[in-house]
Formats: sequence, C-alpha cells, structure tokens
Amino acid sequence: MREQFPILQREVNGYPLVYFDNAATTQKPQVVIDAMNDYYTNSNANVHRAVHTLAGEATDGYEACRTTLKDRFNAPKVIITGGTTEAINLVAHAWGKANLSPGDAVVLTEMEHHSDIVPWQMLAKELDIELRYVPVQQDFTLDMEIFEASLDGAKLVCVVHISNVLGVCNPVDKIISLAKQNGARVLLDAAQSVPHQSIDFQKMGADFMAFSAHKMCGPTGIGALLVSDDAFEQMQPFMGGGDMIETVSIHGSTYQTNEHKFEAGTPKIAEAIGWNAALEWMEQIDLDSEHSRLLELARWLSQQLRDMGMTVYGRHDDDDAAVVSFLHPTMNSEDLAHLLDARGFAVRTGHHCAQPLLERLKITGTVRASLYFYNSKEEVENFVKQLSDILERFS
Amino acid sequence: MREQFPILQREVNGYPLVYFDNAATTQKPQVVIDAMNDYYTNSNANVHRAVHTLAGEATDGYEACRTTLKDRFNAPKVIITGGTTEAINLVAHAWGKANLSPGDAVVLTEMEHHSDIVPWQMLAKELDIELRYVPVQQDFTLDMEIFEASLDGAKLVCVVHISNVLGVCNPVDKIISLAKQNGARVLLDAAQSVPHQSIDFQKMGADFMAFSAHKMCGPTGIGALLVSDDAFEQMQPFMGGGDMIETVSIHGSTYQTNEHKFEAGTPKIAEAIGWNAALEWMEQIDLDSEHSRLLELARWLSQQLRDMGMTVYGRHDDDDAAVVSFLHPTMNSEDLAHLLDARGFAVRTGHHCAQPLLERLKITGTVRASLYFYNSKEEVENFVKQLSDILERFS
Amino acid sequence: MITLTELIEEFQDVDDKMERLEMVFELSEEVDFLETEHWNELTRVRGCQSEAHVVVSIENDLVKLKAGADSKLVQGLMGILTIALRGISPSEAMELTPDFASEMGVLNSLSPSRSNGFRNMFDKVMNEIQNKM
Amino acid sequence: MITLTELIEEFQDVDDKMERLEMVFELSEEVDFLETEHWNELTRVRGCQSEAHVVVSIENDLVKLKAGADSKLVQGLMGILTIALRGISPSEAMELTPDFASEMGVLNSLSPSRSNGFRNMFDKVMNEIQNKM
Ligand SMILES: Cc1ncc(COP(=O)(O)O)c(C=O)c1O
Ligand SMILES: Cc1ncc(COP(=O)(O)O)c(C=O)c1O
Repeated sequence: MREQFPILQREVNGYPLVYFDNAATTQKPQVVIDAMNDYYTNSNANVHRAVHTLAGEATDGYEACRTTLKDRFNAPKVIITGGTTEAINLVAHAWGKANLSPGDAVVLTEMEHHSDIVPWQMLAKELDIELRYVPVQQDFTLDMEIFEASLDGAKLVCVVHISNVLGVCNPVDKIISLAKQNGARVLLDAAQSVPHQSIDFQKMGADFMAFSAHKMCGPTGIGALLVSDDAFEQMQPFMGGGDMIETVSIHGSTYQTNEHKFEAGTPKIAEAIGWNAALEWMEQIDLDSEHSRLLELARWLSQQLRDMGMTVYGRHDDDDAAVVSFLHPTMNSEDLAHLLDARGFAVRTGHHCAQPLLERLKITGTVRASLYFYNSKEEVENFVKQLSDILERFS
Repeated sequence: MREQFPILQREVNGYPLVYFDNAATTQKPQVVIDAMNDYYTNSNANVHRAVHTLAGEATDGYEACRTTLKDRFNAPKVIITGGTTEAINLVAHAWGKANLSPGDAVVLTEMEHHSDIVPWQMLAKELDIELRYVPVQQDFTLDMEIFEASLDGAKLVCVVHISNVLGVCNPVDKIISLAKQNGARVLLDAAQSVPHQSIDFQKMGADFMAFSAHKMCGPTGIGALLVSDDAFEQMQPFMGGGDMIETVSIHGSTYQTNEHKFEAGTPKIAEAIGWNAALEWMEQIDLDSEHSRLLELARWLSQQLRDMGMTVYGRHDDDDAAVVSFLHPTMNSEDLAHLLDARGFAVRTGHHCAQPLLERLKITGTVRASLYFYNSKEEVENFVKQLSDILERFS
Repeated sequence: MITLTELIEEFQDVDDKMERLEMVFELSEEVDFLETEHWNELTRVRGCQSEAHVVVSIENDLVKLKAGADSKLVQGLMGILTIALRGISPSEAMELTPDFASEMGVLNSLSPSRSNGFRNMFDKVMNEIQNKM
Repeated sequence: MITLTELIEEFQDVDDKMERLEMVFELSEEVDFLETEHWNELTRVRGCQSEAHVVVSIENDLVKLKAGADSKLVQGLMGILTIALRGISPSEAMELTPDFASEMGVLNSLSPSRSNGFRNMFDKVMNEIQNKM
C-alpha cells in the first residue's frame, strides 16, 4: 500500500517523511495523480452541452464522479462543491434562506469545525434566527440531554460526525432520530468520517451530508453535498451562472431541476476525475479492519503520551477515529511541532478551526497526530521514540 | 510551441485533434501538468497555520499564485475563487448586498455571459434593485448612447471585456471612465480577455475583474477576482468557515482583514500551483504578436465562411478576439459539429451561455471556432477544406 | 425492408465515424414525419440539445411512431427506433432495450448529451406505449 | 560577545535542522525579557501563531529591545534580533535588513507563517525605532 503513495518516498530535513497530518488533508495514491494527468493530457475540454469527442469524454468523466458518489453513499442527490465548507455554505444559502424565518432555531454543537459554525452565525444575523450550541462534556462527548432539550422549535440540526480535534464519533443515529421526531432536518459534517467509514446516507436518514475529497485520497478543490430528495426540493439556487440555468432572458431566468442547478459555471472537471479515481481506489480498502488497526495505534500512542506526562484530548472509543490531540505541560506546541518536523514528522498544531471546542476545554490549541491507511506501527513507534528524545533534549 | 501541449498529439476519430474550442476552455502545456503532479507527488499538505515542511511548501506554492497574479495585473487585492462565475457571485454577495439598496440600479449589457447576468437577477429579486441592460446593435457593438443614459443613478456597471460569442472587445476604458464620472463602480468580466491581453488593472481603473484559470492554460476549478483597495474595504464576508476567520466563539466571530477573508475552507492548492505555472509559462508568449496572428486567421476564416454562404456573427476589429461564430443557412449546427468531430475538429455549438445576446441577434445558437496560441494556419485552412467537403456531401 | 439485426450488422461493418453518421442521416428518411405544426410540449423529448418530438399510437395492435427533429442526426436516431418498432406489437415493444443503439456504435459515435437525448427519446416512447396498452 | 556576523557563520556551519533549532532555542537567553504583565495590544507582534511581544526604547543613542514570547523558538528569533541591534545607534539600525535571518538559514528552517512572524517582528521593531528617532 505505501508504495502506491509517491510522496512517502520523500525525505524531510534528511529524514523519511512521516505524515501524521491526515485530518488536515490526506496524501494521494499514484492512480489519482495519474487520472488527472491523463485527463489533462488526453481529454481536457469543457463539459455539458457540447458535441465534440473531448467534451463528451470530459462530461462522462465529470458525471462518473457523481454516479460513483451516489452509489457509494446511496444518495439520491449529489451536488459537487468546492469542499465541505462550500457544501455547508450551500445549505445555509440554498436551503436556510428559503426555509428559515426569524425566531427559528438551528442547533449546533460546541464540537463543530468553524466551517459548520460561521455560516450559521452569518445566517443568524441576516435572518434573525437563534443558534443553540450543545455543550461538550468532560468526557469529550455531547451533552445529549441538552441536545434533546434544544430540539424544541428547531428547524435544523448541524452536527459533526467525527470531531477533527478529538476523533470522537458522535451518536449520529440517535441524533438524527431525535431530530426527525422533532421535525428538524439534519446536516452532517462528515469531513472526518467519510474517509474512514462506509455510510449509507439514506439509511442513516440525514438530509444533508458534507465532505471533502482532499481528506479521502482525492484532489484539492472539490467536495460534495449529499441531499435527500425532499430537502432537495426545498432548495433555491445559490450561485448563478452557466450550466445551472434552463433559459436566460433579460426578463428573468429558469433553472435546471437536477443537481446542476447548484453547480454554476465551469465545474471542477479534473478534480472530479481525480476524486472518482480515489473513490474507486478506496473500494479495495477494507475500511473496518483499517479502522481497527489505526484505532489500536491511536490507543497505544495515547497511552505512551500520557506516560510521558502529556495530556491527551480524546477517548478513542470503538467508533472514534485515530486522531490524537495532546499537550505537553510546559513545552510550547509549535516549538514541539518544529522539532518533530526536524525529524521528518508532520503533525499539526493550533486551534484546528475549532475554537469553541478548545474554549470549552480551556486550552488554545493542541498538537495533533492523525493517522491514515498508509501509516504504520513502525512510524508510530518511531514517533514516540523521537518525541521522548526531543523532550529529554529540550524540556 | 505545439509540442509543449501533449493533448495535441492525440487523434480523434482517426484524425489529428484540431482543437478550436478555446473560448470554452484551453489546453494545458506540460509544465502546468507537471507542476500539479509535482505538488501531489512531493509537497501535498494543507496550507496556512501549520508548522511542518510540507505545509510550508504548500502554503508558499498557494500564495505564490496570488503574488504572480498581483504582479501580472498590477492588482492591489487578489481573491482566489473557483472561477469567473464564483468571482462574480462573490461580488454580488460580498459587495452587492452590503452596498446596494432598493431602487439602486445595476447596469449590465445584452452581451454578458449568463454568469454575469443570473447573479444580478437573483440579487435584484432579493434587494429590489433595478437591472438595466445596454443593447447590442446591428454591428455587434454596445449602444454607447444608451449606456451613458443608463448610468444615471447606477451604482455598479457589469460588462464583459470580450464577448465569448462575438469576440467583440468592448471599449472598456471609455466605459470605466464614464461609469466613474457617474460614481458607479465597475465589474469587468475578463474571462475572454485575460487569456489574450496584458491588462494593468489599476491603470484601467475598474473596481473588480473576474477571470478563470482554465481559459488561460491553467487548471480547472480556480479563478480570481481582482479588487481595488477601496472596493475591498466595502466587502463583507461571503462564505464562512476555516481560514477566513480571526477568532470564533459561540458569541460571534471576527474575520481576517486580507484576501483570506473571502477564501473560506481549504483552498484550491494544487490548482493555484498549476495556475502559477501557467502564468509563468505565459510570460514567454508575445501576446501582441499572437493576437495579430490569430486575428488574421479569424478574419481569413470569416471570409471563407461567408464565401461558403454562412452568416458570421462578429466583426474582428483590431482589438477583437479570434472567435468566429457562424451559421449555415440550412444545416443544423449540431449536425455540422458532429460531422466536424468525425474529422477531428472540436468546435462548440449552442447558446454559449449568452441567450440574451442570441435573442437580440434573433438566433438560438451558433457554431463557434475559437483560436489560441497553439492553433496554426494549416489547421484553419484544413478546417475550411473539410467544412466544404462536408457541406458538399451533406447539404 | 431492413430489420434491426441487419442494421446493427451494417453499422458494425463501418469504421469511419463520418460514414456512420452518414448512415444515421439517411435513416432519417425512415421516419414517419411529425409535421412541425404538431410539435408541442406534450410531444417534446426533453434533454435533447435540439428540438425533437414524438407521437406514439397503436393501430391494429401495432406500434406506430411519428417523429421529427430539427437535427437530421436526431431524426436519424428516430429512424432507427422506427425500424426497431416496425411491425411489432406493444408487448413485443416492451421487451426492447436501448442497447441496440450502443451495439450499432451509434451512441459511441455521438456525444453523451446526444446519447442522453436518445435515451430520453427511447424512454418517452416506451412510456407512451405502456400507457396506451 | 558574539556578533551577528559570527552568528551567521555559526548557523551556516550546521546541517541538521534540529541542531539549528537548538541554537535558536539557546539564543532565547539573549533576550532582555519583557515580563508577561507588560504584554498588551501595543506590544503584540501580529501574524505570529503564538504570543510575541516587543518594546523598543532608545537609551544614550543605543537601541534597546525588550521582548518575550510563549514559544521559545520565537523568543530565540528575538534573541537574534537583540544581537543584531546590540550596541548600535538608531540610524545604524535603520540600515539593517531582515536578510540576515535567511542568510543564517533560520527562515528556511522555519515555516512560512513563522517567517512572516519574524518579518512582522522585524518591521514592528524598525517602525518603533523610526518613530522614536
Ligand atoms: C465571457 C465569459 N464570462 C464568464 C464565463 C464563465 O467562466 P467559468 O465557467 O470559468 O466560471 C465564461 C466562460 O464560460 C465567459 O466566456
Ligand atoms: C470536521 C471538519 N469539518 C469541515 C472541514 C472543512 O473542510 P474543507 O476545508 O475541506 O472545506 C474540516 C477540515 O478542515 C473538518 O475536519
């Protein structure tokens, strides 16, 4: 598997790259790079409404990505976006504006990524709606009692499936069924879950699900919003332009009725082709066994870190992701990350775009190591070894 | 030059590809494909706020694209977007909503691409503003008298620099100075001009300028909005999420003050790196002499088409682009395009996302051949020859 | 009269795309033309780039197709469908799949949007047959 | 006391990034520490990931820097700046460019955001010197 990822051949500061920043973005297997290469080398053209051969190939390639996503996630509607962030903003604009009125409530959680907070704060200002934040408890889980209580009068629940800071997997089945009982729609931020789990969107019952290609072996610049049929019917156009219209005149315009309605302008063609290759590549991965393997590594790593005197933010329950956030009692996180980088390790520091969560945890940042398919036991062991060397030398 | 574009080696239906669909999207030189390859193979990481080496390289690569754009166009602010369409929608949301009030007028032209019409129609509905369309005259130029008259009370003028259907270059210097005299800001849709001309944004005096990478040898999925300093000050955030904020709390958020404010979420990293390579590659092109060469070819082609009994929509004045739109008196355009494709020629048919213009011309579509750097005299001559064969055989 | 099977073979023998297109052009003659004054929203095939219209009727337990398009290629596709439906009963018609078009290499030689147009035309015709059975 | 030129040479002799970082760490000792109770909006260096604060004064026509950061590496960069400014007059200081940091390979060994932080720190210090001249 590792040899399929060319970047893993690379050295950083004279040491083999150990890439532990997978929650930020994942690396790409050669087949994904090749697919985009092949597109630009052999089939590049603008899509839709064209007759010539290249345009046909490009259109097929672009639409194949949508078909693969529909199949993989059992999704009635798949809107291709620029990423998770754009997908959530799309819900806010296309669904939110048309379906929320002053005084309506939207339920968020303190565990959300900024991308699932700021769009709602902006909408709340514009529409005068109420935002309710479900708190995160000491044990890093959502307070489900407050969640239930907050549903009264709520029209929409926005919840992160797996936290990008804690790795905690939220009880989305329960969240969705409670929300539905209260007549609220549910938007799932699946940026961190989709790379690790198979998800049946219709069975799960959410209305919207957002995620990014770049966090699941695909290219930058593309993501998707899955939408249920009836939520789709309630969406009004967001951005205007080519490809999303049926007719345009100076007196007004009519829109497409399928997903193209929300994909204004020349779409992300090479990106869709690359993503499709990534999705097909992932088919051969046994996600369940990879999940267990990586979770084991995360548990072991967490224990080692605790033994070294670090605080670990996370619990690594069975459904949680292999994300390990930690802090040293005295050593500055960024200093630590710089020193790790000097030995080839890529970890992330900072607020991970989740300041409300960190505020609840009374910290301003963590060092985060997040694992993916190509990470090995040896890398994790070596990380622990180098880390304790660094601590001995510098703290 | 041609050998730098690998796709030109390709055959279509047994004939060498002749790519005349450049107004839809251009082909990519090998250096652009290689730059993205190299990024994914050696430096892929998420940008900003990270410490490790790959993240540093990715951030440098992403920001280098902005720097190159600033230098090339002498632009104070460069916001990276998903393309022209997203750039125009950004103006409508970020500037329009904050600065237009009921009753204000926005001036458009009948020559606009749908991407410069539909966002304004949507905004007009939301804000109750007035849209004024400057008509296109018999000679394919804007009615400048009506333009001047329409400026009274206008807050914004949106105009396409070069028409993607006609190749006509609008008198933007005059348009901008008239608009400024009347206190209106100007948005230029430069999707078709930037690939062919050097433009000094500040000298030209527009407030906003939108264009796409994929129409100038760059990748899909990326474009830019150039903004003057004082227009930038008037813009409110559009999409919310990571990277565009300074701080987020459940009580509200504060935003970045530079261009990042409008680039929510993981940005188009590989795309920016590819585009930067394209921009650097274009530095070696003598745009003026290429312009003359291609315009000569377009004039010759237009004359040949007229001699064959076709109607040509365009005039090919000195500043116009090498876009040749035409119609056969009886033969269906798409049939013609299919037959041309059978001989390897890629041309576009249909409304070219400019239905109001076509309505004015009393047609529903054209066949469009649009030329770029790598197109040769031989290709154009061969096109004329094959076209007359087809007409003999099929009409 | 030529049968669908013979037609498929004929197409498969031809390599040059333009020749195949020429054959499709010629098959536009096979269509029982639906005069443009009868074109309306009910007869329109959606998803075609150009105007395409069909009317289906059943006479003496035989399917009858009237059709017309402003593109000769589209009308040629209608001609192929006309041949496929010629002399067969509604229930026999229901067994048809649109695969014959790809077997003929016609869909390969046309753009995806055009193929979707063909698919929509095929589906519309099948739907109308079913409704009238 | 070590001069800037000697320091540059010392850094250039070192290949291993961690050793260079260690040297930066050690240079944090060179800083005349600005106690955290004096950190405020006016002393803050913007664009750093971590908190970084500087105060500049001129005493007997010599530049004096007090600084502090919660990152030792950032404070090490402040130490380098302290050495660069040591014993020179405001007008001599104005001739400094931030290039010495890249000559030392310090900026290469730090992230761009950190380098920007250094750049911002340098610019802030230079501005304050100018204002006080
Ligand atoms: C004049 C003009 N404006 C806007 C656009 C839209 O560009 P994009 O589809 O890249 O957003 C195009 C190209 O399709 C164009 O030619
Ligand atoms: C949980 C979560 N939500 C949303 C995002 C935003 O994704 P993107 O930056 O690809 O839009 C991320 C990743 O940064 C994430 O981890």
